[in-house]
Amino acid sequence: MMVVAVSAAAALAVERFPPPDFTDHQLPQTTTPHGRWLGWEYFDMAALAAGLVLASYFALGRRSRKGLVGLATVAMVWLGFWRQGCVCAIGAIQNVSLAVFDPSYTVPLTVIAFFALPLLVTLFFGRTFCAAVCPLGAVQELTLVRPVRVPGWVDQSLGLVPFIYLGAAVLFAATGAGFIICQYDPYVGFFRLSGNAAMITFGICLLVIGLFIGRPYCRYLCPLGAIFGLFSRVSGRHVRIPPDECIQCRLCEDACPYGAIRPPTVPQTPAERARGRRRLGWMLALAPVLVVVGTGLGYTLATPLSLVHREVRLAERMKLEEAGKVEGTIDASDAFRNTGRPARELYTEAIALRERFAFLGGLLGGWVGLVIGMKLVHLSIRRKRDEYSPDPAWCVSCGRCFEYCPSEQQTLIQELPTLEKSGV
Amino acid sequence: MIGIAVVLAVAIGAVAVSRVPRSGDAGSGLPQRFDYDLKTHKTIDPALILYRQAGELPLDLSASRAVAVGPEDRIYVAGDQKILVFDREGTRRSEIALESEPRCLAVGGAGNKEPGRIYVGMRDHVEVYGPDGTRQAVWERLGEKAVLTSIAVADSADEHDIFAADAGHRVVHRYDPSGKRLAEIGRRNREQKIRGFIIPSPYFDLAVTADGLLRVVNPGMHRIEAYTFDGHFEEPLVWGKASLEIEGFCGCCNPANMAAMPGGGYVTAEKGIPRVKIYGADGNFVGVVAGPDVLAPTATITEETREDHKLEVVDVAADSRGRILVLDPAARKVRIFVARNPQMETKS
Amino acid sequence: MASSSDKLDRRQFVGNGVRIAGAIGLGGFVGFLAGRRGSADDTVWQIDPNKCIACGNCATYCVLDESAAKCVHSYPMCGYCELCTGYFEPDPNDLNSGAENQLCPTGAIVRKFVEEPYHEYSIDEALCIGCAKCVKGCNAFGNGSLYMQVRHDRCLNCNECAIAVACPSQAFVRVPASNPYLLKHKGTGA
Amino acid sequence: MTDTTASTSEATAPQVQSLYRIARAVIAVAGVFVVLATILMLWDFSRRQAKDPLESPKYLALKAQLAKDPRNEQLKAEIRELDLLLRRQYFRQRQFTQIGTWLLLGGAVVFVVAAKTAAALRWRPPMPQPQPVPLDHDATLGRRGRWAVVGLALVLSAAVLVLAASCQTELPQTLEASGKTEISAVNQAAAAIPGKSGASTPETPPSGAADYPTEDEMAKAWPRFRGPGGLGISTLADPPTKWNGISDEGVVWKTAVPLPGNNSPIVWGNRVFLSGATEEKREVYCFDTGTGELVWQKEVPGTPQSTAKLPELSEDTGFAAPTVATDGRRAYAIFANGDVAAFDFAGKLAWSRSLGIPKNSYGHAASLSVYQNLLIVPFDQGGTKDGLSKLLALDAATGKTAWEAKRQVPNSWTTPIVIDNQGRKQIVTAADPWVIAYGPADGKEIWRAKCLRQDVGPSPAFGGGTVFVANEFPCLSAIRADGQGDVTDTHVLWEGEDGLPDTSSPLATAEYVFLLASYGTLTCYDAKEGKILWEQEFDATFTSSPSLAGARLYLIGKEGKCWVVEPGREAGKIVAESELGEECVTSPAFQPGRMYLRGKEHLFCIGSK
Repeated sequence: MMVVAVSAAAALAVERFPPPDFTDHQLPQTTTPHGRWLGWEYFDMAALAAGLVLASYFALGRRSRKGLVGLATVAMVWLGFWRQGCVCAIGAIQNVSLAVFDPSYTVPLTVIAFFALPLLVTLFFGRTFCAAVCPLGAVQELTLVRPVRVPGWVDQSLGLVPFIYLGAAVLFAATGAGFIICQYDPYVGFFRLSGNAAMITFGICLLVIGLFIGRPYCRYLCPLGAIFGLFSRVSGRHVRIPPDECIQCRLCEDACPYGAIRPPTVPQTPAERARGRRRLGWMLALAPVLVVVGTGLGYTLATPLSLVHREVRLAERMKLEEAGKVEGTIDASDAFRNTGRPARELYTEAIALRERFAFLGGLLGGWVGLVIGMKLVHLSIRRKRDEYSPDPAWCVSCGRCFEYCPSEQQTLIQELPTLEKSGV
Repeated sequence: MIGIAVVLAVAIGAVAVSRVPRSGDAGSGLPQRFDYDLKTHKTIDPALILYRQAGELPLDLSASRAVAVGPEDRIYVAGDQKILVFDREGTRRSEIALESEPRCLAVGGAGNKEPGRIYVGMRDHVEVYGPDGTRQAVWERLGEKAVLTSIAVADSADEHDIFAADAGHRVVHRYDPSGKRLAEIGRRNREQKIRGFIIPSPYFDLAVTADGLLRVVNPGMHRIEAYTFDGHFEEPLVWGKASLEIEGFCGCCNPANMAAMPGGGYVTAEKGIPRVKIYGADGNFVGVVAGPDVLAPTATITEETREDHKLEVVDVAADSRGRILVLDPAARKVRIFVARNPQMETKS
Repeated sequence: MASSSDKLDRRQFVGNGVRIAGAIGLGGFVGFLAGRRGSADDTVWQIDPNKCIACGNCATYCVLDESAAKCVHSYPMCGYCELCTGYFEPDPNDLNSGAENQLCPTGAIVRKFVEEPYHEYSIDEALCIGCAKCVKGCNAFGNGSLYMQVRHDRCLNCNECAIAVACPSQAFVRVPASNPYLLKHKGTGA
Repeated sequence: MTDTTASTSEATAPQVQSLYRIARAVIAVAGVFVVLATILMLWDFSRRQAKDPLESPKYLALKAQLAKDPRNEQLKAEIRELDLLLRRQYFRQRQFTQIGTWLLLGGAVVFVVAAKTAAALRWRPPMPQPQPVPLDHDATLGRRGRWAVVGLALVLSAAVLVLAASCQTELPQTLEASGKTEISAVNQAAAAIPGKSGASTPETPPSGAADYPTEDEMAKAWPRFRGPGGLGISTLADPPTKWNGISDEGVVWKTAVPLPGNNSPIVWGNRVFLSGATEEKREVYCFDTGTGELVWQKEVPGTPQSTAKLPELSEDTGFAAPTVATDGRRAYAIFANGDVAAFDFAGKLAWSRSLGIPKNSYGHAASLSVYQNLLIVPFDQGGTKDGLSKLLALDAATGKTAWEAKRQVPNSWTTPIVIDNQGRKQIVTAADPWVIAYGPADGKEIWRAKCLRQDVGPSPAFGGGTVFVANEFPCLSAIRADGQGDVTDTHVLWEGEDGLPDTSSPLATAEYVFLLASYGTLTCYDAKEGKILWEQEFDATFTSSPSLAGARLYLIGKEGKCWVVEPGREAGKIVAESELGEECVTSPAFQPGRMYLRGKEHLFCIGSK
């Protein structure tokens, strides 16, 4: 765990040798410039709440793509470039996990707000947070130039990666091994205009991909998106493509760059239905098997997973140095030796940690197995759809499809005079 | 075209992600000019090492402060809240409990009026104990600022005064055996060409040499100064220079400790790069007793930040047989060194 | 028709139930988190000087091009030495401020004569890049009055500090934001 | 509607065309700029990595030259000039990066805007082709999707196997459990002393390789809450019976204790230890047994976490309710905020650590005890479901956790006792609902019994091979201590329901069990059968636990009234009644001829002068 033992108070006991007697010279004070005013946090929270309300209003009430784009730009500038990527709803998952498992960790209020408010809104209105409040989403939304359609099967399979990422992030955060979502945040270097070279390169690559493939991070990586997808499925008032009734004109079929629009279903023959039911039965039976297999596989990952933890890495390094399998020492092993702590203690701790990671690796593997199993089940269930509608798990409420819909155009034209009058 | 771009970006991105540093194990990557390297100065030419360790006395002290030699070469170690007494063979003889933490001590030698009388320097005062360990006197307190770091006793037939080095006031106090403070020595004085003691840290040692002079370390100037007991500065007898080289004193302020050798000459102990060296009576470098390889086996310890910034500084003493006693607080022991070449003992 | 609208109603009812349960669950979780954090101060990153080994990682691992961790000086601990091992090269040619004698590669330490024989050393923060070379020099021989601190006017307070990840001695700790420095001379009465 | 779109696009077609051309041109220019700038920046970055100006070989060469020729003034001037140049270059490079980044960002924005404009201008309205037969989109997606998911699963499994196989580890599976533990250099030195020095002085206890007190030493002292083992029994004392804290009759000395604390005194040799704390600080005190002088008073360092907020507690408990423990080497203290510290007898802080602020509704109150080289820390907290409760054993010398036993119990306020049942050592704990015995060496559970309920305050007692636990609810239980596993149904000998205590712990001998209820009733049970032998009322409320010294019971009332009772089979005979003169909620410590008692403000040493 990340229990920090600061011996600041222990310094009290140290007796200091007096500085020289100067005839007339005042000792300067060490300056302690303060950081950001803490009150800004409340501003951030208020801004978040306002952003969520506005985004939901633009997506569901006004059905205004322009409003969403404008809001996304503001979010990108405010949360991205101004606040430099921290605080972030995606990263908040880790703080929350750490807070659950380590009572000594103080989770900031802003983090709680950034974790809970978007989830709450998603539960009722779908992923409007993704549409226009998340700075990462905004960057991708605004840099999508030439959308290329990705085959549905790619979405279905790669769409599982966020769940795996989520499991790993929670695992590492809860064990105090690190915040991997933050370490591998591709856009934060872009917001700060600095960062380490590898991450900047990764960011550039994702931006380039994002020119053609809509929201690559949101769709194939974002762990929060995975949770949002689940929440959004039950959202009561999700974005609809036609404002009222679908006339099945098929104009919106290709409108979505994120592959979220599902066409109406066609009726099946009884034979097909029977086959489908049998298949579903098989998939349901397969799911527990996958969980067991996943658990087993995850269990074998104890060593690689535990190596993410600094304590284990250090113990491993010390052992290598002891065995003479590596040349020289590193700062961390030197620092450890200088503390005078017996190495055995470190090894005991590291072995205990590894055992813990074996257990947690099993859990992670089981989770991945469960996710895959559920996906297979999900892909085998047929739901009836009468009109073109967005898949709530995939739809980020970006509002692109609105203008494709002739019904929408109709309403717009009807509303035009009133709008002009009201000066919009 | 787009496909190629995407695939390329995915590939580069994957490589980039795999290269993200997950720990600082690779080091800071700063150029060589940013290294602070004392390695070359820590290795000592083996030919210069004239002593070898012949034994050691383990100490059950969590903080040991000073070592001294008394009559019959008894060894006295002060630390925690006690003084441990060993005989010349290293057998523990007795233990004197103290009421506060000692900083330094000196023992009346065989030539003294009261041989075996123990003078213990606490932070701000001196306490006197009889050879049997009974407390005989507590001398006046020297005030808030005082930090006593060393005591020496004059052993000649007609002089029995006691000198205490006060690092806080940056001066040496002279006492008579009854504890009366007679004078202060070494205060800055332009006429007498006394620059004053420059003491940046609480290491300030002195010794009485056989020639009847008081030798005081001026650590900030990296030299050993000579004073008569009356406080007259003997400028020509000053010796010592600042250098990382083996014949000089390293760092900002050294030597930290010093003792007079029986046949004339000095043994000095430095902090920073812990090394114990022998100098002749006129300050010429003779050789090395022990270096960092013995006294700081954890190679990097000295350059790195330490808890509370407590430097483990060694103290030294020499007995009548020319053995050198090195108090190694980090290892919690007194190391006993003897000359490799028996001729050395008489020569130096 | 009636049955289908019934079905719809039932669906809506179940949906509402799920949503309200979700909201209550989320609220409970937030309550738990808020209860756990209590009224504690938010935290910021700081270097525990007692653990810092002055490795230099602060200079290069910070997400900022110019690190937020810099050297600070605790004046009451300083010996005001003429030969400062935090300012001068290990074996200086001469005790003056010539570039050939200076330890700091960016020349960020200012040496000022106070009075015979004392000199005061201070850090020019605009030039300091946080390499901690002087910290090593000061610790090796001196009083340890030069040490590293995160400067909060620069620090972005990242969720997970990149230097903390790279710190070999786990010297980076979260401290209360209301008291964001771990100064060495604090409370010593020196 | 289609008409309007068509007409507008036609009308503005030339305009659109030219706009599109401009956008194309801008894309080309911005694109080239961005690509070039990116390449330039990356190149600059790699150059900076590889060849920092400060790394200049020329500079290093000049310095080396100066080292050989230290008096060469011209060389010095050259170095200074070059140094200035290099530093300028260094900072210029940084600036270059910064400006470059902004330019790059600007270029990227222009590129994206232009590209989006161009894309918008080129946008063709969708023209869905007629579908003769509606496609079964879902079936296709389902089929391909399933295969893709299976593919992903296979790739993942392969990756896992490769990762697991390629990851080498040097760490053994377990550390061989050998007696010859690596001890650090420091310990080695300390351990080597007796052999070298031969003689040991009376002040330092003889220390072998394992540095902990013998059982005899522990039995002679009063090393923890309720004395040796925590049983509340002193066998060797001829304690005083009569005193008066106001007139100082029978009081050897009394000394004011600086900070408040509801903990009891402990004694080792000529030292008495107490702790005290307020919201701001936590301290440990050492008194001289002879004079009562406060020998030292040390503050326990906190951590930012342990002092960030105040622990939840009630006034009856306070910030320093747990009693200090000692092993003759160090004194150990724990406080309501979970800070633990060890001081040696000279008052030097040996170690300190924070266990985290316990979740405890009345404030942490369970006391410490020492078993051999282990410091036993009961740390029950929160509710049963929180899973936070545990029993810790810390290495007494370093404070490192030696073992830890998780406990499925909520917060409790009892102090475990360390008992020896026919050679088998056990730590017996009491909480709601389990009474659990652990092996002291490894923390392995030995037996458990379900006997208690609600907020458990009284600590267990032990006598005649039987453990006694009681709480105000539901009962007093006698449990044979030789069980294994869950012994609720097999080893509970009897239960008693009268005179149950709220905070005072029971006192047990082989023959009797005494309960002291907070409302003033002393109840004597037969230890074997559980029959009530007699009851006696006292006009006082009791928080302090009863003690047995010699053959007499000592009862300390909360208001300061004290009774000495000689128990018998038929009744208890009041031998003496005394007045302490101040409130007292703690339990006394006994030493030959002496009794130490902490009142609200003073530490009393009672005995003949």
